[in-house]
Amino acid sequence: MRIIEADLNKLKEKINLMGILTQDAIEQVVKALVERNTELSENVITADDKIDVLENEIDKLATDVMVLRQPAAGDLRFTITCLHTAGIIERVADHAVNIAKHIRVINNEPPLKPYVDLPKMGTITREMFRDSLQALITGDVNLARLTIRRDDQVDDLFHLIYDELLEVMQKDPTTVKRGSELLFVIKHLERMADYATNICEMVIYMMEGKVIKHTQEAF
Amino acid sequence: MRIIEADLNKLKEKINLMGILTQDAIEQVVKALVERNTELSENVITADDKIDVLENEIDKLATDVMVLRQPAAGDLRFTITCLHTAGIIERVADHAVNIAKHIRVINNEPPLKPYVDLPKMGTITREMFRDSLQALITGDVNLARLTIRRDDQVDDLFHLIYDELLEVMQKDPTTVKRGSELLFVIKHLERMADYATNICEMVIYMMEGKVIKHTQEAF
Amino acid sequence: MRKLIDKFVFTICSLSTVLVLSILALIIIYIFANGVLAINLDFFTKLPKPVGEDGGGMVNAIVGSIIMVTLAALISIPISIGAAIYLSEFGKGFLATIVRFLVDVLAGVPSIVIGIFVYTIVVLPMKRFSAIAGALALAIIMIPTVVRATEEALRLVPQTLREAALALGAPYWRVVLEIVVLSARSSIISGVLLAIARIAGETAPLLFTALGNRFLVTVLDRPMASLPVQIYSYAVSPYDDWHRQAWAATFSLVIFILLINLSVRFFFRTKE
Amino acid sequence: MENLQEATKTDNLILAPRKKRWLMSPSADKAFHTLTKSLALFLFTLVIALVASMIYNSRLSLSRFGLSFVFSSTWDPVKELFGALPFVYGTLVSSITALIIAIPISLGVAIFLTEECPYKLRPIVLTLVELLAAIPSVAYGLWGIFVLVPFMRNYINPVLEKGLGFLPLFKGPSYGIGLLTSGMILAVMIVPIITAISVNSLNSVLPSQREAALALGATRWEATQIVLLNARSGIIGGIILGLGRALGETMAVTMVIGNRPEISLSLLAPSYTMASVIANEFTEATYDLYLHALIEIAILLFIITFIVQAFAQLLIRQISKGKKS
Amino acid sequence: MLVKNRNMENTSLESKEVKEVKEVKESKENKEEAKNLKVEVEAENLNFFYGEKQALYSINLKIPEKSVTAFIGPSGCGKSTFLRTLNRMNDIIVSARVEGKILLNNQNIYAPNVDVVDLRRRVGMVFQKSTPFPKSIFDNIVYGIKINKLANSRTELQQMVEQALKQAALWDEVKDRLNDSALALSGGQQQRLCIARTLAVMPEVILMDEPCSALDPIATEKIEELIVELREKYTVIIVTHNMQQASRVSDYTAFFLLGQLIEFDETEKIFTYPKEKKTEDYITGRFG
Amino acid sequence: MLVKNRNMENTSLESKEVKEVKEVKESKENKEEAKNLKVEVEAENLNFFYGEKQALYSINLKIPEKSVTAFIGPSGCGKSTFLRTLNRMNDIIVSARVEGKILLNNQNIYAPNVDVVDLRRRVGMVFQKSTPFPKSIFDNIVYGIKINKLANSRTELQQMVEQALKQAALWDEVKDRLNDSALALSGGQQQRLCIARTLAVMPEVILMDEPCSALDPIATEKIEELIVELREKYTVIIVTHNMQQASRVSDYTAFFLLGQLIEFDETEKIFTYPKEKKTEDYITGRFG
Ligand SMILES: Nc1ncnc2c1ncn2[C@@H]1O[C@H](COP(=O)(O)OP(=O)(O)OP(=O)(O)O)[C@@H](O)[C@H]1O
Ligand SMILES: Nc1ncnc2c1ncn2[C@@H]1O[C@H](COP(=O)(O)OP(=O)(O)OP(=O)(O)O)[C@@H](O)[C@H]1O
Ligand SMILES: [Mg+2]
Ligand SMILES: [Mg+2]
Ligand SMILES: O=P([O-])([O-])[O-]
Repeated sequence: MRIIEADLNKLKEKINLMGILTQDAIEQVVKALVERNTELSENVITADDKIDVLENEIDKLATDVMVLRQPAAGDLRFTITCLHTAGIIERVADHAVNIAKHIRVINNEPPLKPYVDLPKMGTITREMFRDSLQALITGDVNLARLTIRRDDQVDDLFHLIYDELLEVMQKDPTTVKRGSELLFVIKHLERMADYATNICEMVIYMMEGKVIKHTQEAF
Repeated sequence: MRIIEADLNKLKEKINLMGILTQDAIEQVVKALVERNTELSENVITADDKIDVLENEIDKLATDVMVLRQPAAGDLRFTITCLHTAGIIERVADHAVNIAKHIRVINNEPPLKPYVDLPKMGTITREMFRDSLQALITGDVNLARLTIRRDDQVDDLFHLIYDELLEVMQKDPTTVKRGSELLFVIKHLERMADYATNICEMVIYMMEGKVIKHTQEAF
Repeated sequence: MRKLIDKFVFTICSLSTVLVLSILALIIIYIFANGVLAINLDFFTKLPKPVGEDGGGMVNAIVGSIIMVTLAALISIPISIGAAIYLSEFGKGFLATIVRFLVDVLAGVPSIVIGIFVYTIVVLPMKRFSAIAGALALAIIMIPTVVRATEEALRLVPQTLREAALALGAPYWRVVLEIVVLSARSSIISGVLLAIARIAGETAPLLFTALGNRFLVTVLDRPMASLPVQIYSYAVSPYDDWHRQAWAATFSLVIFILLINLSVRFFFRTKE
Repeated sequence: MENLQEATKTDNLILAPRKKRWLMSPSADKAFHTLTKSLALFLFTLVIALVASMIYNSRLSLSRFGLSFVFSSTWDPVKELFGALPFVYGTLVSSITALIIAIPISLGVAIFLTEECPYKLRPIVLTLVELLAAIPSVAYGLWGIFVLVPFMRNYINPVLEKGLGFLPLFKGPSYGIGLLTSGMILAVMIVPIITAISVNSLNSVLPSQREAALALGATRWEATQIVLLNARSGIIGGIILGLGRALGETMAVTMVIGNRPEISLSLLAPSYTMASVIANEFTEATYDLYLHALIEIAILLFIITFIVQAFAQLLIRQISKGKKS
Repeated sequence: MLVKNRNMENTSLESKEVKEVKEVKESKENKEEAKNLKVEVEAENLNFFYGEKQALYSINLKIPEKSVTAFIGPSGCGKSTFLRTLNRMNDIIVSARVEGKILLNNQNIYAPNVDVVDLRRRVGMVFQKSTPFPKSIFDNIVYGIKINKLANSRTELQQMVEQALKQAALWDEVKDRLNDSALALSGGQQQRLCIARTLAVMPEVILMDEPCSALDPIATEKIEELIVELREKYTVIIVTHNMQQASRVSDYTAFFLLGQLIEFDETEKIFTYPKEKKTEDYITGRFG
Repeated sequence: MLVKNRNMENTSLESKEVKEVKEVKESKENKEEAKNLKVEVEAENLNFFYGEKQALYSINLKIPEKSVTAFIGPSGCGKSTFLRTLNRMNDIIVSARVEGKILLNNQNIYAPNVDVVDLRRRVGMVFQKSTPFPKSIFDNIVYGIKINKLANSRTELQQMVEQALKQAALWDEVKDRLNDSALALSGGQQQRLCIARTLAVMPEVILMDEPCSALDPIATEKIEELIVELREKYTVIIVTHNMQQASRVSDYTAFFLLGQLIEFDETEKIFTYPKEKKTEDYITGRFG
């Protein structure tokens, strides 16, 4: 077996693990929000440490692979992708933690109104993230392209909920606090979806050597 | 001259340029906000393309250096730092663009009240960013450490303004729209300061080989 | 056990060396001891006395050897080096293989056979023994040594050196003469010197080519004396004084040959 | 200079080169090739002429005796009867005796020189051993006559006779001169040849071969065996070259072998070799048949050395071929 | 395609598999911790002289067992010299003189009563130019076994040969022609044969002096992979001029300069954050 | 310290300097665009035979002037053979036969009336093992100048020698001992001397066949830096076994396999995203 192979496999395992943990975090915060289960969201905050550790590990491993194994071509792009993706996943997890922190406040106040679009947005975001990671691990460019397209749905939902929330807050100033917190929550979800998109862009770079970030590529 | 030297210099030039452009963007949005100058903030949005292009260039260059020059030790850490920092700066610029977009709405509405803390927050954030880049370019670890400490000021200001805004919005529901936008603005500023902190962490990695991200290192 | 065998074998080897070196010492000491006792100025300046009379020298043989060896070198060196260049630079075809083989054969031919050959092609037609015949025989003996030394030396010059010179825009013949031969010069020179040392001591081929002469001659179509032949005939003679002279001649010949050998070794070998 | 660079860049230069001296042209290269080739051809002719001329000049003997020349043991110029067998026998036996003595000694010296000898002493010892080869054969002959022959007669041969006299090989009486003595002189003469070539081949074995064996836990002698195995082709070549030299050696042998055209099993008996009969009798050959018979012996000598030489070549080539593939 | 080839589709993203993956991770970490291995080779204040000339200056170094250590440094810095002190191969150099200690499993190999012949069996060595003996492939491997009398029967001998060739990843390529001359093998195969021959006498430490520098990249790669595998069972020490090679195969790296050991550390530390300025200058090519 | 050493403190972060920096950047880009250089060496459907054995199969390739091109590929794939067709060095191999064309500045060098001697002057060559002539340093450089009668006077000759040595970054090291034997130089210096000698006869193209494979890493580094500088004035083509070297010094890379040109592209493309599976396999070490 090529010497580098073991390292790449390790990298992949770690990215995968990090992805799974983060995906769990997203799922849990969304659930915590909908079911007003603060305990769940506190879990997410504690669990984040593991993800941070993993990011550092992946950073170090990828750097070591770079300098000790001199990867080229596909190996190189995979390593670079891991280096970038680890940072992205960590940020996604951070956003989940932030949501969890907002949930502390939100769940302390009376419920605003039954959430309809918010769970939907959460689900789509979680799915996008899951798919982006799936695309990364399996090198599935099609899935990556499909996932990138779904970002628009999240953006639309964001604006929908945003307007709705503003309306509620304007109508009833007592909801301003909860509303503002929720505003941040949806902002965080929106960012998560963006990051899923970034991961997909990295997948396309990894598989096709094309950089599509910042280029209005028509898929 | 070592072959890699030319590439590293080029990388540094590009990082520097990107930093300068982004710093300008921060300065301009803060100014646009304070002076209610929408034109200025629109500039920032258009200027962002250049930064995006630079990010791609640096990514490519750093990747090429990795695979074509096999850097080790200091050269390696510098290259890795560039790779990470380019992404960070781009995000900072993105946040500036986001602020600019919020300014569109804010400046369309009547002013909320004279900003006092907001310009202060903007200035500190801008300075932090400037210093982080300065630390990067000159390899100044002390400056990096000092800058990381200033993040607390920004966080404090964030909470101060946040509470203030909530109060205003609760008092006067007509300000909810402007208020929410401003909430996002300060969130963006707060994130920028975080990113400046990240850059400083990279500087410390670059100069001392220590990873302090996610480690509660006492400086 | 393994260690005992080890000790034993290496003791035997050291003893062999001691044996060979003592034989050398024995021979040299004998030649020197007898030679130093026998040698005097007359030996270098006088002609031999008639049979039975004591005294006299070997100036005829000394001059004869010098003449014939020089002549032989002059004949054989250009031919040998030219042929060696052909063998090393162009020598890929059938002709080269044959010539290389024949040179090896020639090197192995006993020198006395060469003498006979020259006898049949020079002495018989001329109907007399002559210095030129002797020189020719010595030249033929020299050729294979010089050809092989030169070819080997030229071959050792890396092919890339030739190509490097060609790549500077030099024609091939200049490359060979200026670069290749230059690079190999010390080995070529030492090959030539060793060959000269060898023919200086050759006796057998001169026995029936140059024969010998009691008088000092410098014309080339007459029989000519030479040191080795003179040594031989004096050695097998029954006269003590001739034995003494033979020792003196051997002493001077051996000194000359050893000097060439040693100088080649110290001036050319150490450089490499 | 820049002009030049410009000038050479103009494209038609390849097709129409600057006016050049003939010496830079391809025809100069051709001429050079032709010249060296003709010199090589000359060598070719020389060997052909050597064979042809000798055959022509032994025609009388060749036609008179035919093959029986080789197998007849009578050599009687007075009766005009010529048979070469005693000389062939003497030549072969003296040479083989020399080999038997020289091979172990040479290998011993070679191993000592490459394995044991202090590094600084090596070139000195090797030079000394090689000097033995430089000493002219007539000097050996002289030394043989005055030193070795009396020594053999007085010390060695009586001992051999006493101890091993029951073997036909060492049957007396002995006069000091004879096969054994000439074999010993020849051995001294070929030891440096075999040693030098063996040392050369041993030295050209990479030191890492020896070190590899040592690193597997071999003793020094076991490692040396590996080195010898590597150098075997060169060593065999050296031995055969030594044999060639011994076969053709004239003067030293002539002076100590006794010059008696008889075949005797005993090494202590006087004998005669092909080279020495030519050396001794050539100038005394009073009539053409005698002369031609001597030249025929020269042809025989030539053929024998040729066969040895060719055998050596084949052997060396075969071994080195096996190494390559 | 890169990713698909890696047989990783099974590690899907379903959460229920988290634990499984975590276990994998933990086992890896355990392994890494287990790297706190015992010291196999240790140099204590080692000085080395060629006659008057000092080639090594008070080297102190501890090499753990079952690891690959690379010696790097500019030409003439003493890498080979130090390597050869480890199996006393320098003993055969007349003018060489050693001061200080080399401990192999805590035994000073320069102690007076040490059996050098057996020491060299325990510390195998592979050279820059491959050194197959001019014998058959089979006999090459057998040589060391025979002189050390390691096999009791013909069958055992054959088993040992097979095992050595398998360990050196050469068995499949030569099993049908064990009686062919070893010289008929390609350069890379010859080198692996030499490794197999070394393995056959059951050494504890294997020294390699630029084992790939005479090979083409593909053969080099094979040897490098082999070295990485050998780590499982042997302590491997390798001299290399190729820093990339050091980085690829080694766990520890020692940097020598002018006969001094400048730095010894885990390879990744040396290559990402060397402590010494000189090391940094060397590996970033700022030298001379 | 890394950064401080780089003399970059002056590029501070003040906005007023933005324009200046931008200009730097633009000039760089212009330079990069200027890389659309004219083709200097071109192979058209080139086949090469050693006797019966075909060593190259219809090679088509265009190498731009003033660039460094690296030939990589496994041993025996025909890199050296192809390199040597470019100055007809293969002519001296008796059994060699060429089909197709090599165009140097659009002139077919295999046309019947080509002056091979002059062609070889225009296409210089540097070899794996350095090839100094056994003459003084000065005479080594002078040889080619004299043979080609490139200097008209003694002073001009001396100037040319100095210039060549300076170009080869050797002047400072040897200026005080021009009359010493070239064989007394170190391996790396000898190699630079050979490069200087080649430069002295004013070639257009310089071929190098593994010019560093016999050198230690520091000498290698120097030669590599030199090669990168030579690109300013010459078209350099280099055969290398060392992929890292190819990646460091070359603008273009050609990958050969079994006598075929598999891929030719900009070096960074070859190393980050090769088009051909075979190339990827080779450079990631998946071969064989
Ligand atoms: N047998 C010897 N006798 C004397 N000096 C020696 C001997 N072998 C090596 N040296 C010297 O000892 C020093 C160290 O040599 P060594 O071979 O250990 O260096 P190295 O680091 O292995 O170099 P390289 O990378 O060129 O193999 C050098 O200066 C060398 O000249
Ligand atoms: N003079 C020659 N005669 C016959 N065949 C040759 C000759 N030179 C090379 N070859 C064969 O031609 C093929 C290509 O050889 P070439 O030397 O060009 O390979 P290469 O790519 O340079 O290899 P390396 O990396 O080992 O130098 C090989 O199969 C080789 O065996
Ligand atoms: Mg070494
Ligand atoms: Mg080649
Ligand atoms: O992670 P972000 O703050 O850049 O969205």
